[in-house]
Amino acid sequence: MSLDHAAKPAASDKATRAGFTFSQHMNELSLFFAIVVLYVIFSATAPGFMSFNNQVNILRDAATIGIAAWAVTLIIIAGEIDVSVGPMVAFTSVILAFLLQMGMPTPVAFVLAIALGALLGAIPGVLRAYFDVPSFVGTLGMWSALRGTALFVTDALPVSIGRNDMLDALDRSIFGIPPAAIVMLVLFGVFAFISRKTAFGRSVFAIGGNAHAAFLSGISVARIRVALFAVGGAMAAISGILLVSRLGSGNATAANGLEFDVIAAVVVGGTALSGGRGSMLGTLLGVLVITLIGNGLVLLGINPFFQQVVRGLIIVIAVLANIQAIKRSLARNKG
Amino acid sequence: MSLDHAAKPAASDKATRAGFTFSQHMNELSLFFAIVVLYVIFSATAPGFMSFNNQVNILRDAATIGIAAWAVTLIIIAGEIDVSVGPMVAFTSVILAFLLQMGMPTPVAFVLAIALGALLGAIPGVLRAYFDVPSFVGTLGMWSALRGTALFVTDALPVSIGRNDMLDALDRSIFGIPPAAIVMLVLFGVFAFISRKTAFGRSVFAIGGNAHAAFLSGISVARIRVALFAVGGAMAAISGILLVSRLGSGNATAANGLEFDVIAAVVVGGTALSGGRGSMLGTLLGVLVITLIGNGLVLLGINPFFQQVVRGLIIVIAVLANIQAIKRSLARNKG
Amino acid sequence: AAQEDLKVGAIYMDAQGFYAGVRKGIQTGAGEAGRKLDIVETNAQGDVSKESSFIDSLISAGVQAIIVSPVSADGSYRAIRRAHDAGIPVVCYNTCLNEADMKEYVSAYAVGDPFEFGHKLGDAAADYFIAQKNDAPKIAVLNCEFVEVCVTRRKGFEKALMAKVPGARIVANQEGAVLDKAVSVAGTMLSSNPEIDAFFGEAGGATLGAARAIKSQGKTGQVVVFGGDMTTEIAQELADFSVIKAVVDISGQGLGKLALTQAIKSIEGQPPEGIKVAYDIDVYKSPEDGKAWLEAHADGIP
Amino acid sequence: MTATQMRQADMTPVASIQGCTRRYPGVLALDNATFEVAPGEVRALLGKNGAGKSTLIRMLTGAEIPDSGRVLLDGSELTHNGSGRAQEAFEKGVRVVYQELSLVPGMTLAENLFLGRWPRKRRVIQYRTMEAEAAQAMKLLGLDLAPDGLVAGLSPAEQQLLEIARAMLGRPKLIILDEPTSSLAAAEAEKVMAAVTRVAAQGIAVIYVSHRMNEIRQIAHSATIMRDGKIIDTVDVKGADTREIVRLMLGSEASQAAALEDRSQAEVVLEVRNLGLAPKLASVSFALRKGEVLGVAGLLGSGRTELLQAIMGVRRPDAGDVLVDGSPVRHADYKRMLRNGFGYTPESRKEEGIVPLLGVDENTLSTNFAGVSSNGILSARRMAEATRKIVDRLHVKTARTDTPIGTLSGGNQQKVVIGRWVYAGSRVLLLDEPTRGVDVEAKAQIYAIIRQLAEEGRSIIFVSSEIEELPLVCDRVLVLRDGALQEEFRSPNIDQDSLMAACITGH
Ligand SMILES: Nc1ncnc2c1ncn2[C@@H]1O[C@H](COP(=O)(O)OP(=O)(O)OP(=O)(O)O)[C@@H](O)[C@H]1O
Ligand SMILES: Nc1ncnc2c1ncn2[C@@H]1O[C@H](COP(=O)(O)OP(=O)(O)OP(=O)(O)O)[C@@H](O)[C@H]1O
Ligand SMILES: [Mg+2]
Ligand SMILES: [Mg+2]
Repeated sequence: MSLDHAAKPAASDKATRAGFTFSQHMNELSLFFAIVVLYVIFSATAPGFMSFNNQVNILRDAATIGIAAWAVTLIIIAGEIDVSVGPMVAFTSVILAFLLQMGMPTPVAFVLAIALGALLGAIPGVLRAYFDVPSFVGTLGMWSALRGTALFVTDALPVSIGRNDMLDALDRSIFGIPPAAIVMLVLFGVFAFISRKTAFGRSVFAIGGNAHAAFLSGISVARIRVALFAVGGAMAAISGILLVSRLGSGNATAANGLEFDVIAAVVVGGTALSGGRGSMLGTLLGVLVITLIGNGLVLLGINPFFQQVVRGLIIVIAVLANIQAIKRSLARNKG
Repeated sequence: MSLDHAAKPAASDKATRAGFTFSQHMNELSLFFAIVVLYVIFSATAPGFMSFNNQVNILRDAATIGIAAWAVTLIIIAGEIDVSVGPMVAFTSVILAFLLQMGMPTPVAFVLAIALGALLGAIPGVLRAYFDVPSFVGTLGMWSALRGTALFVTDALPVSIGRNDMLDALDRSIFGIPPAAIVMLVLFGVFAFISRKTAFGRSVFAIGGNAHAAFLSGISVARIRVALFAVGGAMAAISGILLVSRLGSGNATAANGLEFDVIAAVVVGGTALSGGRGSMLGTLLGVLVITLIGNGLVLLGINPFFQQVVRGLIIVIAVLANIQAIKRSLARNKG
Repeated sequence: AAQEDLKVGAIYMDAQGFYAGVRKGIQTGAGEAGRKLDIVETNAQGDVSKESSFIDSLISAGVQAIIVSPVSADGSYRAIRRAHDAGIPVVCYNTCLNEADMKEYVSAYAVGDPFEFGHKLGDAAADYFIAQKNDAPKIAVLNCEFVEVCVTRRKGFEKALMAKVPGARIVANQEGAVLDKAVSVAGTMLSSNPEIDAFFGEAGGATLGAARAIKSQGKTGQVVVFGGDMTTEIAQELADFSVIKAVVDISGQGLGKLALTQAIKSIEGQPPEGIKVAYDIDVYKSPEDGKAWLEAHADGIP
Repeated sequence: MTATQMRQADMTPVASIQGCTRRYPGVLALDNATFEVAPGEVRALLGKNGAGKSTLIRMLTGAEIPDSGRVLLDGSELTHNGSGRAQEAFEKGVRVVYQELSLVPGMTLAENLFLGRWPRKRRVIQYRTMEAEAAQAMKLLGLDLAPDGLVAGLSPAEQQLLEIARAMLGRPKLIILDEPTSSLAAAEAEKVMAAVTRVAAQGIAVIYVSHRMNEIRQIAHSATIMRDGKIIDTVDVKGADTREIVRLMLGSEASQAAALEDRSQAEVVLEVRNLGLAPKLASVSFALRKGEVLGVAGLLGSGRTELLQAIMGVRRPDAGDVLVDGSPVRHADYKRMLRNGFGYTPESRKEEGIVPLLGVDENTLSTNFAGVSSNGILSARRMAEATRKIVDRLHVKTARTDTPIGTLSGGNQQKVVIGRWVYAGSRVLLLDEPTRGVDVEAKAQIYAIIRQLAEEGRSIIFVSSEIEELPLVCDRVLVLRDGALQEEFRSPNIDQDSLMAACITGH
């Protein structure tokens, strides 16, 4: 098997792509199936799982991962990676809280926080696009620097924002649905549209599939790379805003390890780390899988340390299953 | 600049290779220079920095990062990545402590711990080599699963080993030099030799440079990939043993974020994340840079959170400088 | 005593706001010491191996005493022993080594006893339930049990509560020490166990997280919170008194100051008898207590 | 007056390069070159590997800036000195089809045709319009493909035609094709050439780079010959004879191929019986004798690569047997075939043949590191000696044995790839397109090497898409068509025309 693989990249690559549409849907179908199975298992075993309240909780938790995951999906499709999501969320939450403490009008503070997120996100983008620093290195640097700065300026203490009607409203459910979930779903629509119907989105696929060809046909590869990371920073900032609304304060220690969940969701959703392939719908399903598992295990009262083990296994198994499904569908196509 | 780069990968690749030997040494020279500068700065500003004791400390700290970094260098040269180092060290330290608690003879326990490390390390290797699961995903899964398991079985409590002469000896300096440092330097010699003078080492470079070509010229690509990750696990286990000797217990929470330092050291040392290029000497210098900075900042009493910021910046700057040095040396060649 | 310059190393356990209080306490203490006193500080990030390497660095830096909150009672003794062997007095605060090692290697231990910590809160909770005439309250725990003190806190809490309200039961125990995680986990617990009467938050993040989750699920008045660690927001919640009913707290600043005093004394060769120096554990049980705390800690540092 | 001179006399050139020089580290890739091309003209660009053809082209496309000299398009000079230059050239009507395919396999034909220039209405891509236009553009070149299919599903020829179709969009003035047929078999190349003729008929200038003389004769009006970065001469194709052109390219006479002898009596080393590999191979049977060079001809996609890979165990055949020295190989895998004394060189040198960053020595010796190590330790001295032997024997042009192979020319790289099996002592060599993208001189050397290896008693299977070279090297040629070997030609009765006919029968 490995032999087959190592031997003919050209051929199997081509074949993979030929079976692309089908296997892509294979992947989404199997994720959908996994979600159904999780629902059946948890509603049978985990008390309170199916309650309306808990479903709302799931949506709210999904928003934390999802909003950042939409942007990271595009980043990974373009063949890059972003490991700085968690610290970026925490950092912008702290900055937002400071801005509000300084008495800035809330909408202005929101805009500033998002702009700052985009600006900071753009740094590893610029390093990648114009200085050839791999995005893993650039975002790893940001990961350390942002978390450090946030802790440094706050002394790890929460930055309280006091009473703030607008932020309180963001945490109050509308017809039972938390605004965070609505924001997530709206942004999902926007990203799904961008990735399929706009020049920007298609350019991202082109860059991930063949950056050289994309450059030769006049796509501004460098500018799009910078834009992608800026969008990633902006999405993290939006998560940061929602975090502040949920916690009532800016927290330098929050969103710890969020990048792990985000990348896991994207990868479980079938986006290839090698770039050029992936879908927003897959990521949405991936986010749901990760969130459902987290929620169900807590409800079942599973030892929290053991939950980490389960999450590690799930990621590997999901990716393994996805790859096997693609291979099998190819074999079937071929026969 | 970006144009030049994206436009003629083949051409600029060629050029890179021509200037390769030179720029490789450029990188090592500039790291060496950075180390000298750090020594000058810290001995002028940080009290106690130049004391014999502190130099020994630096060596001991370097051992923690270094031993794992030797193996990770090979893994990255082969075009893969290993993000599971920290949890692997913690996990094997816990297992070793359990084995000793059970009354197993110390040397046997050592061998078993190393074997277990190799076996666990081989799992993402097998997933990569035979099932095409990217090593980032496989080791990310291990990262979560190993840390979780270690915490789960120990309840996050240290596993005491009681009195153990052999382990105590491992923590006692020989002519002032800590055994950990000796182990590190011996292993450095072994790995430098392997990487340059053995078929295995050269095959690693060949696989990282072009896996298909390596396969077609008869190199056992899959087996070498598995072996690499097994070696990575074994090295982490050796770090785990030294950790137990230093702390007197197995600790599930130890070596937190070690993978960050290890990858940073390798990357700062000039090994390319894209594979095929790198050197053990570079990694040795990278390990020293990372360790020196950590040590000096503590001695200077810099705010611990701010140290994180500095580390993030250092990594990015080192990689950036390395890439610019290569570019500049090429430009000079041209003139 | 001769007023020569001093240099003291301080290690904070991890990134929690509590240690910011300790830090401020140590720094004000240093300012008030009446002589030049350098503090070399660092953060172990909850990792024994980092802690061990930091202690070695501090020894090299030539500090005359080390103030540390050891990450682990059994896991941290080697490094502390090295400091002790190098003739540097070690002062524990908040956490320390196990009894035997402590007696041997530690010169002073500034402590608000974690068992006592839990016990006082358990007591306050019991009083509340008795007043509510609830003789079988169901309690959910949001823990920080990846550090050992938190386990001790829970044991103290359970002991005191069961002594007065034998029908009380712990129905869930999940990790939730960091605020965002605590909110999410508490929310999940509330939906799975609608009959929960109260949360016990073992640390500040857990306490506040439980309170936020209750408010955002509209369960104010049905579920209450007892928790540890005062912060500005917890004090505000307590002052509001709708959800948080009692908070126990060891003042970080006070503890830091105490630890520094003990360090100076140890350097001067006057370590305390019996090593342990108790620091008062404060219980805040009323809205007035909350307001008073807010006034006393206007800068928000606990 | 020649045809070329006539064209140039009465029309302003579409593009002209005036005294351009471009230097790379250690190489003068373009040396004071002056070059012009007129509307409607098909200009061939000839030269050995590394002569500077691609560099000249990059001047015209604005992908690079000359160190000195001027580039004029449509009468005005290119002015940008940064990333805008390529766009400027594009706007002046220069289109290029690069040597490497520049398509995105995971996207549709239509998306690739309009790559980066997708038709939009209020920022939304109009897939309907785009696909309709794509279908039309492809029809112009006689391509009948679904515009919403993925490029990954196309054959190499179709991909190449798609690139030409892309170049045709939006009123181009000059189309440059850099070795468009190097990975195509003769019949596919015909399609490309037909397309080129159609393009030129519309008054568009075409620059056509190729190593294949007969293609050039067929479509080009004139040919510019380059050597060592210099423009040597521009000749009228009709007037010049091939030997003269080759002499200009090489600066010396081309060598002659060796005479061939019949090997039909020697023992059989490899026998293939009813080998099947769906969907390409149905039932292939043949025998290979000791010291024999066996050519395999066929159209692109006829399954020659699969045949070699199935024999080598790189792919698992669905049916049939492979016999080595008369005994069947069970569960063939690649390693086992290597141990049986087989060697295989893949068709794509860059992707599967070489490790560019490693030296010539390691690229050669990786087939058997044990041969140059003692006690598991590689000996630098023995490595250098063993490599030197191979390098000398196969006339690889390299200064040192540890020069990174990526810096060598294509022909020399190919010699190393063959050389590694000579070093390993393989007695059966399966060579897949060993002369692809290799210049005339290196080709001749490779033929000579193959003949010499056969003399020594090695057996060779030689797969090539260039029909004209098969008679020069092979003792016997088999034609692969419709999944089976259909016809056999024996030396000296191998002639190009009947081979060609045999390949395309039924198509
Ligand atoms: N970007 C570059 N950096 C360094 N050297 C280069 C670069 N591009 C080309 N060269 C060198 O310049 C010379 C001319 O190269 P060019 O690609 O123009 O040749 P070519 O005639 O197109 O050859 P081929 O037939 O192999 O395509 C060669 O020696 C090549 O190695
Ligand atoms: N239509 C196609 N779909 C998928 N893969 C293809 C297609 N055409 C060619 N390939 C792949 O391209 C490579 C070369 O083509 P193929 O093997 O089909 O023909 P061949 O006769 O061996 O080619 P060549 O004439 O180049 O030797 C093979 O690895 C094959 O799998
Ligand atoms: Mg070329
Ligand atoms: Mg082929």
